[in-house]
Amino acid sequence: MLLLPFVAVLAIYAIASDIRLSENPRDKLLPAPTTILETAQRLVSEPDRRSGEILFWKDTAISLQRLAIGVGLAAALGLSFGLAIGLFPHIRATLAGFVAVLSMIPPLTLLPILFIAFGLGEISKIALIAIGVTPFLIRDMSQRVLEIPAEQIVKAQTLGASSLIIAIRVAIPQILPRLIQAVRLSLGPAWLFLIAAEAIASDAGVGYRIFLVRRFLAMDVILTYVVWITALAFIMDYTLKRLSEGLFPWAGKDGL
Amino acid sequence: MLLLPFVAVLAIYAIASDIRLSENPRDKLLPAPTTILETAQRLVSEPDRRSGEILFWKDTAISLQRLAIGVGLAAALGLSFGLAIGLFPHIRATLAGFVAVLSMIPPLTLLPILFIAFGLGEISKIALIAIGVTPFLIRDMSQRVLEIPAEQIVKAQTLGASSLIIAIRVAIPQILPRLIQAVRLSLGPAWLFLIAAEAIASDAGVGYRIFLVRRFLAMDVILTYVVWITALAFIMDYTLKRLSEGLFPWAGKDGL
Amino acid sequence: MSYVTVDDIHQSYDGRPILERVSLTVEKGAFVSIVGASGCGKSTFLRLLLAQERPTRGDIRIDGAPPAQEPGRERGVVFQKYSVFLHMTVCENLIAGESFGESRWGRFFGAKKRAARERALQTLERIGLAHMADAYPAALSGGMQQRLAIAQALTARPRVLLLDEPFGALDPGTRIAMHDFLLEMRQETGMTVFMVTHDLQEGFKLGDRVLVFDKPRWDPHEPEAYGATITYDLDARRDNVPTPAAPDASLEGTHP
Amino acid sequence: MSYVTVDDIHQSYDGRPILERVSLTVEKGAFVSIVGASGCGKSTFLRLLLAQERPTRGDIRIDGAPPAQEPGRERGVVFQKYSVFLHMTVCENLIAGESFGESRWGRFFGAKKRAARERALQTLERIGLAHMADAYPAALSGGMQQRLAIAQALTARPRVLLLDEPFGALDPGTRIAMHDFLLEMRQETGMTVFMVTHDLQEGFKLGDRVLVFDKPRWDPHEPEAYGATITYDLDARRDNVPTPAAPDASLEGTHP
Amino acid sequence: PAMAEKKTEFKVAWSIYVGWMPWGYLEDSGIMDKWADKYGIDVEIVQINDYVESINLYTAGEFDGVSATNMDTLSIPAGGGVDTTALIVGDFSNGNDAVIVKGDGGLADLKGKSVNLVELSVSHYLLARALDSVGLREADLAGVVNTSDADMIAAYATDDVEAVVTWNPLVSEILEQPNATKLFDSSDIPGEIIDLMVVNTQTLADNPEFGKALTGAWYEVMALMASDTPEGVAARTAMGVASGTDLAGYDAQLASTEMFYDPADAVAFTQSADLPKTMVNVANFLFEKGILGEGAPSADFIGVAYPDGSVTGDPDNVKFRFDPSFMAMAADGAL
Ligand SMILES: Nc1ncnc2c1ncn2[C@@H]1O[C@H](COP(=O)(O)OP(=O)(O)OP(=O)(O)O)[C@@H](O)[C@H]1O
Ligand SMILES: Nc1ncnc2c1ncn2[C@@H]1O[C@H](COP(=O)(O)OP(=O)(O)OP(=O)(O)O)[C@@H](O)[C@H]1O
Ligand SMILES: [Mg+2]
Ligand SMILES: [Mg+2]
Repeated sequence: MLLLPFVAVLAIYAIASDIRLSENPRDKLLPAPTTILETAQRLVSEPDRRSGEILFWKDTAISLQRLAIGVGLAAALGLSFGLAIGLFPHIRATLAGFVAVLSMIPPLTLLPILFIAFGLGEISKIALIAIGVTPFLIRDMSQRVLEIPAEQIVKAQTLGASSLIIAIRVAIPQILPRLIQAVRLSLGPAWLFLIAAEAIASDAGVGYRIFLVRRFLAMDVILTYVVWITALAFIMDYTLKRLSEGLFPWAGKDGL
Repeated sequence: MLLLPFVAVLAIYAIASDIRLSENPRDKLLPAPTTILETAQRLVSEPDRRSGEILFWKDTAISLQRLAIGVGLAAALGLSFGLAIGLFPHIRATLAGFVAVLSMIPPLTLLPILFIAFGLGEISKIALIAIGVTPFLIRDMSQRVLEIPAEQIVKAQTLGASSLIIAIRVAIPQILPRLIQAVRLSLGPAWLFLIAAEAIASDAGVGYRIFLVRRFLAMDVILTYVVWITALAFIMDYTLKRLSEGLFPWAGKDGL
Repeated sequence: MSYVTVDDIHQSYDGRPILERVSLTVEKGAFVSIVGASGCGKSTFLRLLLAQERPTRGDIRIDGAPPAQEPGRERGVVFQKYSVFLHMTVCENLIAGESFGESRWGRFFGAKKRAARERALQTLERIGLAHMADAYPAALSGGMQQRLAIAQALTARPRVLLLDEPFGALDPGTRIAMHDFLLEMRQETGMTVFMVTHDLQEGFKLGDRVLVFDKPRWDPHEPEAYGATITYDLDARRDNVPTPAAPDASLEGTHP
Repeated sequence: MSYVTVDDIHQSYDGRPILERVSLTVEKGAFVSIVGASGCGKSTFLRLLLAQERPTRGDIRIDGAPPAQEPGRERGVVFQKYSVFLHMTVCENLIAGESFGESRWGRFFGAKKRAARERALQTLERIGLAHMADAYPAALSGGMQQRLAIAQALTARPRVLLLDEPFGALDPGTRIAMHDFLLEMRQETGMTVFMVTHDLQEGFKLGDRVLVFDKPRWDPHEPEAYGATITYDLDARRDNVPTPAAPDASLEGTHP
Repeated sequence: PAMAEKKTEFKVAWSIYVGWMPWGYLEDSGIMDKWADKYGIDVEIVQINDYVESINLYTAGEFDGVSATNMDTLSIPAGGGVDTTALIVGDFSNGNDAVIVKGDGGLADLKGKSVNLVELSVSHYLLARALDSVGLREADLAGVVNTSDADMIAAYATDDVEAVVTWNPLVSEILEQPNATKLFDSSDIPGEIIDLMVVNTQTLADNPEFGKALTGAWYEVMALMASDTPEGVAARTAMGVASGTDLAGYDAQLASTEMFYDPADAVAFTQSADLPKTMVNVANFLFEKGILGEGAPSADFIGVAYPDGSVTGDPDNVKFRFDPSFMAMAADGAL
């Protein structure tokens, strides 16, 4: 049952690929599944002629590191600002509009400015990921904080809780599962920004590789990387879900 | 209070621009605010020499139309699949994993396939927006449906409600405010995908224009467009918020 | 002529037995009051009758039909934490009691709609909520919400009505008025009622039978080792002569 | 020596007056029972005492201090829809009653933590929840949650305790045990108690004074035109002789 | 499927580059329509913002022709098995592509520096040729950093960048920076970076009118551009504006572009003996970089056919053909 839609997609791809290949046996757009498998095998095992490294793993390691730092940073910012905006009406009045506007700026259009601010190195890539997903996380977190029933906050106040204690003992525990959920939802955009960042100025990483081989429409390589990215992202997603269920047994089950 | 962060950002920009311009008066990266204003004035009023149209308004109209259709489509898909996945355990078992995986595929890496599948016209641009934000909406919606207290569903069942009625009279009304919220959160990514689609193959639209002038680093034009996009997105965001508050008085206030 | 047959059911949560060997037969139209210590499993028993949960062992049949898989129109319920639909006004909540079961789209139109509203307003008059007809439940006091929940359940005219401490949040005057309302509706529809209450007087006043739930076996070192069952089955019509129930045998209804 | 002074407060929602000209003085350590019809404004009055809401007119002082801006440790509360922290276990909920007010981080460590847990387990034993110490509240029955909420509020030892139908979901036996627990704690801490109840017997048993809320003026054509006030202020110690309250004058406490 | 496919509607793609601006002008001015009408067909010229994407789309069959360099034609469509013919040889870069370093120095000083460029593009080829000329190899550099052309100017402005290889109009923009020094440009390897209009060989064979219309229209504009009549100036001005500069800027870029305004020159260039040498060079470069498809067994695995019938590479796998016959018709006034 679970696999049904996957099998369907695979079948559609195989058929479409077959049709194109029967017209032009060297068509590169939709390589045959077997070609992709061969390419994948080669990519994960053959070292690069120049450097002797297996580029696939190198790319993966570098990209994952960038992603982890970027998303981690975004999650920390999202949680802190989300809490501040959700809990304190004063901060909400000052920042809410600003964050809403900020979240609407398409960061990719301002790349030149980001380069000047963060250089061309690792920082700019991490910054792009963080800038890309932080506004979403802040908005989602502050919304979730606002959804905490007023009674819970009042109850904590009557027990003598300071704002700090309300934040760390009532609000944070209750929105942590939401934060994990929100991080899961933003994994897709985070990869997107990572790939965009790596496509622009880089010498390694999955996004770099994809945009490089785009130069000769090596869809077999691209598809291998895309499947790999998707698998990685899904594993992260699944791990976070299980983590959330393990850490927060009191919270309802996550749906997807 | 509300304007404070905006003023701060503007001030920082003005200072940074001034420093760069004093070093190199022909610096294009951070044009002086006055230059941007002049450019903006020219853009919104001067007709194009070739076509006689004012490109700024033409770009805006075309992009907004694409965005509206793309986001509308995504919202409709997000609502229907979200409901189906949230309400029916069978569908959840079949589709949940698939949607989770789907949401992790970075659509921008598959652009060549998308262009072949949807052509180079309007459809591909709308499709990219829809493909980009639908998985997020489906996941968010299904999660929200799952968060509807079990008692509400049981209560409806005891009143004799069929699945259809539970969906349209209990689940939909309760998640519509959430849908609007989710759509607001996905406006940012939607613009991103629109710009990406327009950047590659188009002859009008704000994304097209930005990428056209990016080659010669006409930051005054880019910044005008970015500010305009941000303003438009923010207006949409605000309108949706007010709409939600007006339509669903029983729902708590939206935070941001 | 047994209508509701409970056949040797057992229920446990996380391995802890809550209910043990509960058997019961109830005649059509009987009014069964249920009393017992806090936490002994009364609400659990109602949830099983409602088919919201399935017992670990044994089964429950209504009118000889196979055990229900999920709640449906033949069973109405008022939960202990009374809940109504927060997104519908008071009047709409009441109309939902009719329209969910009778209309294809869960909503009346035209003349039918007007008639239903008329009836709803009459009921609201009766339960003292007419002046709040167009308010949302969030603006109701606890007791008002409870009255609304009762009226909503009654409006659907279920064949079996399950009430979990329905009058707990009402002052004595209002409570008596609601008693009358309930008895009248029961007279009219001949429904079978199960009511959990902590007010023995109320249990005997309204009920034909009063069931007492308690743990028949008790291990002082391990208070949770055994579950509760029906320890007394009192005929409320025969001047309260306690007749110990035979927990292992299915009880014949004592109602004439 | 008045401790709580309520000075001519009015409260209305959406322009509808709920409370009118309520004045009251209560001595330190008094136990005030509040009764009244469903929806007359008892919970509203408690919310005002709690400083969760501010009255439309008039003010409430405790110990001569200026009117509180928000709930704090000196006022404890058990809400009508009893609520505890769903993300903490039963034991943690109880410990929070101490640690929120006493520890900088809202959490005890080391020996203090062990001592607090010891005390909490004793209390849980007392209220019959010891076997559920490490369960989450979602696994508690309604009455169990209510007991936990009461114990949590008492653990914080507030100077003024506000109880909204605290024993409503308890069977008679458990109820009496909880009465004893409450009276003992009151003895120990000398706190001032306001308790809303629908059980007159209970009100007179526990209270030094019984306040009756009702509408002094009544327009049959417009039942909502006027708000409620204190119509009787009974001394529960002098064998229930009703003394009509003078709504306009501040009442001297009748406690000796 | 060697079935002749007659059709009347054709689509060609182009992207912004100094030598390809006439394609946009062709569409806007109606000259293309005029020629298409003459041959009873319909030709749509579509601008694609992203150069690589335009070639990819052509390779995938979305277009019947595309503006591309000789190198990219060899690697993408020809490498992808799409038999492609160079219908029009428009120009070769004669200074349009350049290696630029921050500060002073010579080519030899590139050693140990990192270079930002669009990897696997003509810039990369130019860098390889430049390093060759001083006996260096890419391995001697600190590395090459793939940098999108759209971001090249902004990237150059950051401190991380030491040297860049790029093309016009970016070159002139960057050279305006006070510290930029040009070390090497395409005028040092004239005729090796060739800008073409390539079309699908099968489509061309089945529909010669398509080739005739395109070629005829192209050389009408060439004549217009070459003239200093008001019409010619107006055309160049329009092209300049469309590429984001003005007449002066565009003329400056044209100066470093060897445009074949006269079809006869283009025919002569195509027939010259240097072309096969260049293509072998390019093929070797591509193979070295692994661009000729991951499965390519050797540098000469794709065949390139020349006007005289000679072939470099594998004669059984000819996928790239230089065919000057349509340009010759233009030169003869036979269109
Ligand atoms: N948030 C609100 N908005 C509007 N009206 C409200 C709101 N809260 C309470 N009310 C109204 O105020 C009145 C008093 O409510 P309150 O909850 O104080 O009643 P109560 O005396 O506690 O009743 P009960 O015994 O049923 O709990 C009710 O008529 C209710 O409709
Ligand atoms: N979801 C659950 N998971 C684990 N245990 C549960 C769950 N629901 C109920 N229980 C346990 O089952 C027992 C019976 O609960 P139930 O709600 O039926 O009691 P009750 O008789 O209705 O009590 P009350 O009068 O307090 O409402 C309790 O001990 C409770 O802890
Ligand atoms: Mg219960
Ligand atoms: Mg109340």
